[in-house]
Formats: sequence, C-alpha cells, structure tokens
Amino acid sequence: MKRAIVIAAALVFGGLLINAIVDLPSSPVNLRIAVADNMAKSGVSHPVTAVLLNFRGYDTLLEIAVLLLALIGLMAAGPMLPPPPNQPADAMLQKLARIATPPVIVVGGYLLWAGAFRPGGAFQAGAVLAAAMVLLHLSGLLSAWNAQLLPLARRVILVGGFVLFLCVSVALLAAGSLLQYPPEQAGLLILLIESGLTLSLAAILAGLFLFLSRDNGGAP
Amino acid sequence: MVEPVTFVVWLIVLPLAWAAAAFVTGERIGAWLGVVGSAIQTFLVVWMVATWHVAVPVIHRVGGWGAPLGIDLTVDGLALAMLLLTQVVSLPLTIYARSYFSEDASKSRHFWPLAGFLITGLNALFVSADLFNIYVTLEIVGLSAVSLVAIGGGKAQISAALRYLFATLIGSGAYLLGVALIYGAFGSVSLATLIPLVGSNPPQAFALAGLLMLFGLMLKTALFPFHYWLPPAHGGAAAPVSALLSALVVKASFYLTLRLWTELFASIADDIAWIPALLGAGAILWGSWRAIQAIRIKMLIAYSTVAQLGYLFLVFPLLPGQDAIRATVMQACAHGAAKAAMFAAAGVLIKATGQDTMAGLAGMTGRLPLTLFAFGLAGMTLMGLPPSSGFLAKWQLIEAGMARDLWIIPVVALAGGLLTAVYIFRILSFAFLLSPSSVKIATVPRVQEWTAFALAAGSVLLGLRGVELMALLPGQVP
Amino acid sequence: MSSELLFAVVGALIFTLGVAGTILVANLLRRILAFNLMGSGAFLVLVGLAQRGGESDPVPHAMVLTGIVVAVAATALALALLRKQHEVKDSEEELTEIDDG
Amino acid sequence: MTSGELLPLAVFFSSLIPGVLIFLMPESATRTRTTLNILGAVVKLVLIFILLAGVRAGDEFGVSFAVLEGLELAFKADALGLLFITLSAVLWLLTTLYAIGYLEHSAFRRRFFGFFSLCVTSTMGIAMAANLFTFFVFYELLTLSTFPLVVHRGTQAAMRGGRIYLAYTLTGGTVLLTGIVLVQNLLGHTDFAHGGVLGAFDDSRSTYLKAIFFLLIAGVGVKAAIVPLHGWLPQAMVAPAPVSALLHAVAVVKAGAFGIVRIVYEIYGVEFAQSLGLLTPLAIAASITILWGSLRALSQDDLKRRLAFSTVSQVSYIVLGVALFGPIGTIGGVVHLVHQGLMKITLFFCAGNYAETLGIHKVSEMDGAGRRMPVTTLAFSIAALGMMGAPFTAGAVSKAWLSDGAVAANMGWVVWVLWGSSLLNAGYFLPILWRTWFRCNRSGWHAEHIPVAGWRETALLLLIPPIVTATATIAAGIYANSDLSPLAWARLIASREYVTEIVR
Amino acid sequence: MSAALAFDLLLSTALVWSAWRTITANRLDQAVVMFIVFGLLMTLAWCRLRAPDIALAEAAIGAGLTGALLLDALGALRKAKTARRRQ
Repeated sequence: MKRAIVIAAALVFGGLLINAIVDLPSSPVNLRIAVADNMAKSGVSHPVTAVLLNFRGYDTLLEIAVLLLALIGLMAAGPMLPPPPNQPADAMLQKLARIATPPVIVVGGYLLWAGAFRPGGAFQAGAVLAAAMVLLHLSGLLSAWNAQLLPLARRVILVGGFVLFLCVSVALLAAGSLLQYPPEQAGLLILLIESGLTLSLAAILAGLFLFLSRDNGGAP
Repeated sequence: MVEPVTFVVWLIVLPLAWAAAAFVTGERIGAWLGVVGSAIQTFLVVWMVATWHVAVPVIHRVGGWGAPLGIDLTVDGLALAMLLLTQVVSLPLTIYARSYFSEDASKSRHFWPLAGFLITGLNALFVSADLFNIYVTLEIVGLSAVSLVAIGGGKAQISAALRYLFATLIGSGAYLLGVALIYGAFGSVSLATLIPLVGSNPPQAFALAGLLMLFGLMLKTALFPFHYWLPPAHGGAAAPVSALLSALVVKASFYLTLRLWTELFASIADDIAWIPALLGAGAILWGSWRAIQAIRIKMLIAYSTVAQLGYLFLVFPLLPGQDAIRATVMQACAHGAAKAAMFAAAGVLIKATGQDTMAGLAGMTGRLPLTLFAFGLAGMTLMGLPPSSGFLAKWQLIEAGMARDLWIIPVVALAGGLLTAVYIFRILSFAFLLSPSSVKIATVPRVQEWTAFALAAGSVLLGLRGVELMALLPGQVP
Repeated sequence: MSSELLFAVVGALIFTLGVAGTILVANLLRRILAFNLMGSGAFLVLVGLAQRGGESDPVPHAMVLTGIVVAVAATALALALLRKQHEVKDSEEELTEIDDG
Repeated sequence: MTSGELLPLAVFFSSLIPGVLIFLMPESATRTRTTLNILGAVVKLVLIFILLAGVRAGDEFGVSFAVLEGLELAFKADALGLLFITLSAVLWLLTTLYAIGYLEHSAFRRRFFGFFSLCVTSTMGIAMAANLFTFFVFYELLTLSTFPLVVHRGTQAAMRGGRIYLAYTLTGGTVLLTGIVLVQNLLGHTDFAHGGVLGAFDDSRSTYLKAIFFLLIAGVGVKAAIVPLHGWLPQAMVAPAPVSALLHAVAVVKAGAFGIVRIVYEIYGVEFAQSLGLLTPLAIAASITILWGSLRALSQDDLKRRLAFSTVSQVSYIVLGVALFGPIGTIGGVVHLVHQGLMKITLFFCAGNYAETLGIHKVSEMDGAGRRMPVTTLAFSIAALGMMGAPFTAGAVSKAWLSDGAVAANMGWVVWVLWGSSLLNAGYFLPILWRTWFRCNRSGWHAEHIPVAGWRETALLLLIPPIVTATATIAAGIYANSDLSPLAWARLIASREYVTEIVR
Repeated sequence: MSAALAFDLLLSTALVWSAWRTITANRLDQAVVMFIVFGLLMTLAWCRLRAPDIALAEAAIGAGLTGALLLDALGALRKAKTARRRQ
C-alpha cells in the first residue's frame, strides 16, 4: 500500500520536475561574465579554482568543517573494534602498492600545482593521496587507525590544513572582510591554503576509511 | 567608531577555532576552550544587540566580491535575535556540559569539537544570504547534531542517530535540488539578487523549488507529521546534547523556513499558508497527547518539543505581519531557554535518581529543590503562564490572531497551553509525592543545578521585560 | 533538446529514484546508496540546467565539488553509525523502548 | 523614584524578599525563617498604614513598567485595593503565627513558608493591579504558588485535590485570558478606572460586550467559587489547616471576588453594567450560590468540608453586594470582603485546633469539645454566630447593609435570599455549638496530641490567632460606625465609585 | 541526430539503468557494485558536461573512496552476520 502511494507520488513528482526543467526560460543572471571579469584579480587562471578558493572560498572553508566534523562524529560513534589481526597480506599486492605509491604521490603533487591554471586542485590531489593510503592499507603496509588513541601529530595533520585556511581568512579580515585576498598575493595565498588542504584532506579522506577498516589486507 | 555588528563574522570564526583547537588539545583543555569561547561570543552578541540601531540590514561581503559573484552575510534584527538566543542559551549549556561530562572522557573528547561546529553552523546559518551557502551550513548543523546524538554510543542513541541522519539527509537533499532549480532558473543563489528577480509569475521550476526547500526545512524542523525522528533523538541523547538540539537546532531550520517564506517565496506562500498552520495545530495536539502518555521524563520533554514547535507554525497565515513575526520570535526564544533548562534539569534528576522514569521523582522537591524549581519555572514558560516569555508569546499570538479575526489560532494556542499544563504538572506532582527517606540519591554538582536554574529564570525574566528583544524587530505595520 | 538539458532530465529521474528508494528501502545500506543517488541527481540538475545554454559555467562546478565532499562525509558517518549499530545489536544495554509518534 | 511609586513596590517586596530568602535558607534554619516571616509581615503592616493614611488624604500611589510595546505591568494602591491589602496583610501575620505553631516538627517547612510568602505576594499584586493584564499575571501566579501548599502533605489524596484545583483554576484562567485579550483588542489597553472604561461603546456592540463580561466573570468566578464553578473548593480541603484558612478566608476566593468587583466597577463601570442589564443575572448567580452552598453544608459531617461549603455560600455575599446597583449594596458587599475573612479564618483556625489537639475532624466527634477547649470553642461560636448574622457581630453589619442595598436597588427578593441563607447557616452551625457546649463526650479523646497546660488548652501559637480574629469579629460589629472600621473604609470606596451621595 | 547526442542518450540510459539496479538489485553486494558502476558513469557524464574537475573528484571520491567505504562496510557487516550465526 505504502509502496504504491510512494511510487505514484514519485511518478507525479518526477513528471512535474522534468516538465519544470524542460520549459525553463534562459536565466536573467549570468555569472560566467562576472567570473571572467574578475579572473585577473582572483590570483589563479583556472575559473573553478577561482570560484572554489576565492569567490566562494567561504563555502569551501565551511565544507572542510563538514568533512572534519563528520570524521570526528565517525570517531565518536564508530565501532570500538579490537586491534587488527596481523595476518600476512598478499605479497603481490604489496609489491604493487610499493611500486604504485611514489607515482601516485607525484600525481597528487601535480594535481595540486595544476589546480592554479587547469583542472585539478586540493580536492583531487587530496583524494588521490588518500586513495594511495587506502591502497597501502589494503596491502597491509599501513595499519588502520584507532579512533580511541590518536597521536597528537596525526590530530594536528587532520586539522592543520583547515586551521591554516581559517587563519589566512581571518588574517585577511584586516583588508575589510573575511577571505579578502589582496590581488597581488592572492595566487600565493591560495597555493599555500591548497597545499595545506591537500595534506589534511588526504588524511581526513583516508581517515574516513582507516578509522573504520579492520580487515587488514585480507581479501574481502 | 565601527559598528559592533560588523564583528558578526567572529561569531562564526570563534567557534570554528575552538572546535578545531578542542579536537587537538583533548577534553580537559577543550572544555575550557568551549566555555571561554562561548563566553566571548555571548559578550559580542550582547554588545551587538545593545548597540543595534540601524533599520537596514548590515551586509558583510565575504572576500569583498559581493553577491552574486561572492557570498554575502546579512545581519538584520531577526538574525540578531536568533544569534542572541543561540549564544545566550549555549553559554550556560557549555558550563553545564563541562561538569556533566567531567567523569567520562571518552564522550567529552568528541563533545567539544562537535559542539563548536554545531554553534558555528547555527551562527553561519542565521546570517547567510546565499542559498547554497545555507545548504552547507545546514549540513554542518545536521551532521554535527547527529554525531552529538551518537556520542552516547548506546544502542538507543545509535539507532536514534541513524534515524535522525536519514531525516536530515532527505531534508537537505530536497533543499539542494531546490537550490539547483533556482540557480537554473535565475542563474544566481544570492537572496539579495533573487528577490527582485522573482516577478509576478515566476517559472514553474521556482514554485517547485520553493516546495522542495520548504518541505526539506520542515522535515528538519520536525514539524508534525515529519517529527518521527525527533523524540528518539532528543529523548535519547545525553542531557546537554538534548538541550542544544531542542533549544537551538530545530529553531535554525524554522528560522530559514520563516525567512524564505516571507522573503523569497512570498509570491507563492500566501495560497498555502494554511498548511503549516494546520500541521502546527496537529503538532500541538499530537505532541502534547504523546507527552501526556510518556513514561520517561526525557521522552516527555522531547514530545513537548514536538508540540511547542507547533506554535511556531501557527502564525503562518498571519505572515508577513510584523506582529506575527514578533509573536513567533518570542515563542522561539521562550521555548529555547525553557527547553534547554528543562533538559538540563532532567539530566540532573536522572543522574541523581539513577533512572529516567517519573516514578523515580518521588520526594525530589525535598531532595533537589533548586532543580525542581528550575523545572517548574521552565514548565511555566512552556504552559504560557504569566509572567513568562511563553506568556508574552502566547499573548502576542492571540492578539495577532484576533486582529485578523482568525479565531482558530487563539483557540488552538489556549487549548495547547492547557494540554501542556497537564503533562508539566504530571511530572511535578510525582516530585511532590512523599518518598521513603531510605531512598538514596547520587550527589550532582551544584553547578549543573544552577545552570539549569539560570536558563529557567532567564526564560521567565524575559517575560517581565520583552521590550528590548522585540525592539530588534521592525515596528508595527500600520 | 541539448545534451546538457538531457543530463538535467536524467538527474531529475535519478533524484526521484533516490527519494523513492530512501523512503521505500528497508535495508539501511541500500538507503545510504539511495541517498547518494539523490545527491548525484541534484548535482546533474544543477550543472545540466546551468549549462543548458551550451557554455560551461564554473560556479556550479565548484558547488558540485563542495557537494560531493559533503556527500562523502555524510556517507562515511552513516556507514560508521550503521556498523556501530550492528556491533551493539546483540549486547542488551539500555533497552530501546523509544517510541516514535 | 518618588515615594508614590516606591511605596506600592515596597509593600510588594516586603513579602517577596522574605519568600526568596526562605528558599535560599537551609531547612534547618527554623529560627531565622520565623523571624524573617514575622519581620516581613510587620514591615508590610507598617507600610500599609502609611498608604492608608495617604489614600484617605486622597494621594495617588502607582507605578508601572513596560513589558512590551503598549503592554504595561502597572500597580496602583487605591481605596479598594488597600482594603484587600490590609485584610491580607493582617491575616497573613496571624496565619503565619498559626502555621509556625501548627507545622512545628513537620517536614518541608522551607517549601511551605516560601510558597506561603509568594502566595501573599501574588495577593498583593492582585490587589494593586492597575489593569486587567497585571491582574491576570498575579491571578495565575497565585494559582501556581498555592499548588505546592495544597499538595503539601504529599499523599495521593493531596495530589488528587491538587489536580482538581489546577484543572478548575487553570481552565478558569484561560477563559479569563480570552476575555482580557478581547478587551485589549477593543480598547488597546485594559486599565482599571473609576466608573469603568468600556462605557464609551454604543449599543451596537452590546452583545459583544456582554459576551466578554461573561468570559471575564466566568474566569474569576472559578476562584470566587460561584456555583457551578465551586467544585475545587471542597477538594482543596486536603491542605493543612493554615492553608485552608488562607485559601478560604484571604487569598484565593477573595482574589476571585475582588476580581469581580474590579471588573464590574472599573472595567464596565457599575452604571454601564446596569444599563447593559448585566447586574441582575450576576445577582441571581450569587443568590443561587449562597443557597446551594448552605444546603450542601448542612449534610457534611467532615468539619472542614462543612466550612468549605459555607465559604462557597458566604463569598457570594460579596458578589451579591456588587450586583446590587447603588452605593448601599456596594458597601455591604465590599465590607463583607473583610468581615467574611475575619469570621471564616477564625472558624478554620478553630477547626485546625480541634484536629491538632484532639484529633477531631468530624462534627459527630465534637461532643463536649467545649469543656475541653473552652477558648477555642468560644472563638468558634462567635464566628459561627457572626456567619448567621447575629447582632453585635461583623456578620450583622454586612447583612444589614446588603438587605438595605437590595431594597434600594428594588430587588426585594434578595432580602428573602439573605433570610433563607441565615436560617440555613443556623441550620449547620447551631448543631455544632450544641454538641460542643451542651453534650459531654463519653468515649474520651482517643487521639489527643497536645495536653492541657494551665489555662492553655493547646499550644499558645494556635490559640492567639483565633482569639484575635474572634475579637475583631465582634469589634467590627460593635464599632462599625467609628472612622477606623472596615465599614467606614467601604463607605469611602463607594463614595469614590459613585458620584451620588450615600444616605442611610 | 548527431553522434554526440546519440552517445549522450546511451550514457543517460546507462546512468538511469545503473541507478535503478542499485535500488532494485536483490543482493546487497550487487547493489553496491552497481552503485560503483553508477559512479564511473557519472564521471563520464561530467566529462560530457565539460566539467573535468568534477569528473576527477567523482572518480576519486564519488566512485573510489565511497566505493571502498561501502565494500569495507559490506565486508564488516557480512562478518558480523556470520559471527552472529555461529553463536
């Protein structure tokens, strides 16, 4: 019964939605122009990075906060699992991981640097590094993290990028408002923030996995 | 000299800072950071309110770009009132929580960062004038609230948190699609840009977006019948968390509903204004009914929240009348302070008696008079009895309803007051019963009792002097 | 109909699927999947609709990047809660006689 | 702040501050608590005498605070208010003394005296309220502060009584609030003023105004225990004797009656109420209450319940007086506010003494109590006779003025109601007197708590208050025409409510 | 109709199909796999929408990390279930 109602409702809703989408007049505001006009002042030449770190950098700041708090929530609520059994991991996989990791790190670095002028940036870089860490973990080279006893250093890495970002944006308050980059140093500051974020994002994204994961390399 | 209101961004930066710091330093220092940070925020906001005189909203252009390219933060009287409520309620709660969590580190270690992020999210949400930025703040509030519920770690908390998580995720999903449609329709997500663009007959997508966003927000506000997630979450969490959630979190999404309703979606809102009012009435009756039947103290208080949220929506047919907005803001503040006090008091009672049942309360008026007194005062506010802020809210609501000859609104409000009295006095009469003096109760730090009392007293004192708070909101419409 | 608009429509469909899923599906892991579908659908609508004119628009791109990160955060939290729930399922601490309205 | 503003506040705080301090003190601090109570009561009395002198001389006392834009918490100390204040203050002092004796060695005394003081504070607020809004604030505060007193014993029975009490009073409060907001909606304010404030409206609104009147009176009628809204009063008998005394003689029922006086005289204005034809129905309701209460009292064996029903009947004398158009009736009603208080509190003090000393709760157990407790029984008899309206008592004065008022308002039938009531009073009081004085008890006092000590048949603190009030009952009767009598003050009030000269 | 549009139509169908299967697949692991497939298809879609940044993020985070989390959770849940069976 409920099923039927929901499906019917979904059909109606979907119909309305598509109908609304299809006959939509062109939008009165066009931000592309605004973005293009201000690229020069943004400090980077890649529009998406400009929006992400400069025009709408405030969103990004809060977004990192979301990521961080989700990680903390995960640590708070996550299962209290026993320490992982040190089962011997697949040698082949380990070799692969060993070979793969350095180039992956390079790729990450490249993505970070590339973000300034072409697709890429802290998120992609961080994600790639995180993927590398996950790979290392699955191959048994990197053990899972224990949410209950987390060394200070690791905590610092996790929040470091965020705190750096926060400090920069607050320091720029002097210029009049939060995150108001002076055009000349904008590029440098953004690179600084992004490099910090890359490390922390890598740690956080990997942490989302490493705090929960307990099958130490063993094939699922 | 510079307007204090321009320091509003510190209300977002400070909690972010102490949240991050608390994560690094751990529970002991973290607790102090939380308390001190909240104290500074409270001082700032009180200063802002005291020096607030401008009638036009104050705008902070993040990044200096300005909407629509950048993100604007807008502070007007309404936002300021909510900021005030948030800081003034969270300061005593941080003090309370510091003592409450003192014995088990495993919980408090995560409480402080999460609480910091929660307060950040709330403050950022109140001042944001950018639909997508609001989405991010909603996620901060939602996810930190869910995590806070879960730190109990018990079976009840976890399943409550999951249920809450799915509710809040569906809500923000709907909201996000609404944002997508609006950006598609107008090419901007900045309220300041959008409001003038919404003509007499906006595209269908706009109406659909409105429905989606308002639905999502009502789901997050737990408006009947979308309240199913609230009682387990608020009734199951640790006392300081329940207090934060009931007092502030649900108010945030309500504030957005009100704001979007009166500003962005005014053109489509009038025709459907009776729906939230109807649901609000349903919430009052159903929530009170369930509260009357409840067995556990915190469950009763949680259902009382469901009911009290109903009052907030009763005014919707009266919008955008300023008198209606005043009434609902007063109700929000009254309920915020009172409900925080009530959950704090319940926490003390439960710690003392070691059980979350009414029967356990026998003789408590003799053992914990201060806490019971706090509970009684908070109850007085919820019942809307004078002299309390709840009464002023009810008075304004009734007046506004009568001014427009919408009799049903006063009738529901008054009936709700009586129903509230039934469950409040149900608890109190348990507490007045004589108990065999053999019953041993655990000792609870006085600071917890006093913070609960301070919140309750605040909710009553506001009822003796509501002028300043109401002065934040625009004057009577002629 | 331009391919951008096509993707917007697909996004609408996927969102609807996701909503129906989150409501109907009982299994919590599936619900998490369904919720992710909702998100992806919304993102498609956002970008597809914004670019229905044909030219690419960086602003929604940035928004979607933000959205993806938020989504993964929410998913991880949900999975953590889910696993914790399985863990405590048997241990009979505090009976959950929590009643919902 | 001028003294004109300060004095009312001082009267107000003279019981609020002790109340708060008592809550802050530990349970064990008995002596400090006692001193604080008595100090507060005495200070209040002094302040009140200053006020009395001032008001008699025609000074204005008042102060107000804005709660919201256009909504004020306003106090004024006028002749009518002061009558109530004085009564409450005097009886508060006596009841406090009595309670100290009565509750010796019992638990939760801090809570009791704390709320006791808050209760009196609310009474002060009601008496000094300068508008309906303020009146309502303290009217509800009174309900809240009396609840803990009603359920003080903490038994299931007490809880039941408390629940019924709340059910009635809170519902009444809601009805009253509705009426008040309607007035606010109509006028933009709810201020009290001699001669009323609603008089300005023409006939087109008359039905509306009648409806509001009904709401207001029904709202306060609950506390005034007008039939059929009186159900809570007998139930509230579960409270300890001092509470019953206070509830019945001073605070609660009087708050209701006083509210009716304010509404009729200072919201509607008695002339306007008459022109709307509202007074006759009120008189009828009062008469029914008077007779019904007395009838029910006849059949009660439990002494306190009998007294409770007698209260139901007696309080409506005040309402009746208000409903009799013309100054004479007004004087009769207003003066009965005081007289009934004196007599009724005496009766409850005595009932308490019987219960505490000999464990007597029922009329049927009272045989020979007069021999064992002559002083108490004498006081009881004086008050009872006063209730019947016997000569040389306060009761006689009230009844005389009321029946004259009835004639003056040419409502002859009211005189018959008064006579009937007097007969019924005799019907339920004389048997008690007969039993106590002229029958001797055979079984002996099975539950005697307090032994005789010299002339003192019971604890001194239990004995003094009834003696004082009984004496006052007689004094108010004999010296009715002196300038200091309640009657003189009632004349003053009436002379300010009516322009017409008072001739009798 | 151009080849590009044809490809887009194909991709769209695949997207909707994989989404549908994600919800309706009768085995949990199938559902998860279908979801990962959906993620990869999304990556394609982002490329078609000239959004390479999103494509990268989707591949790394949307499909990659989320997929890993889901598979890991799946494994854990299965272990828990078998463990409970044993008791």
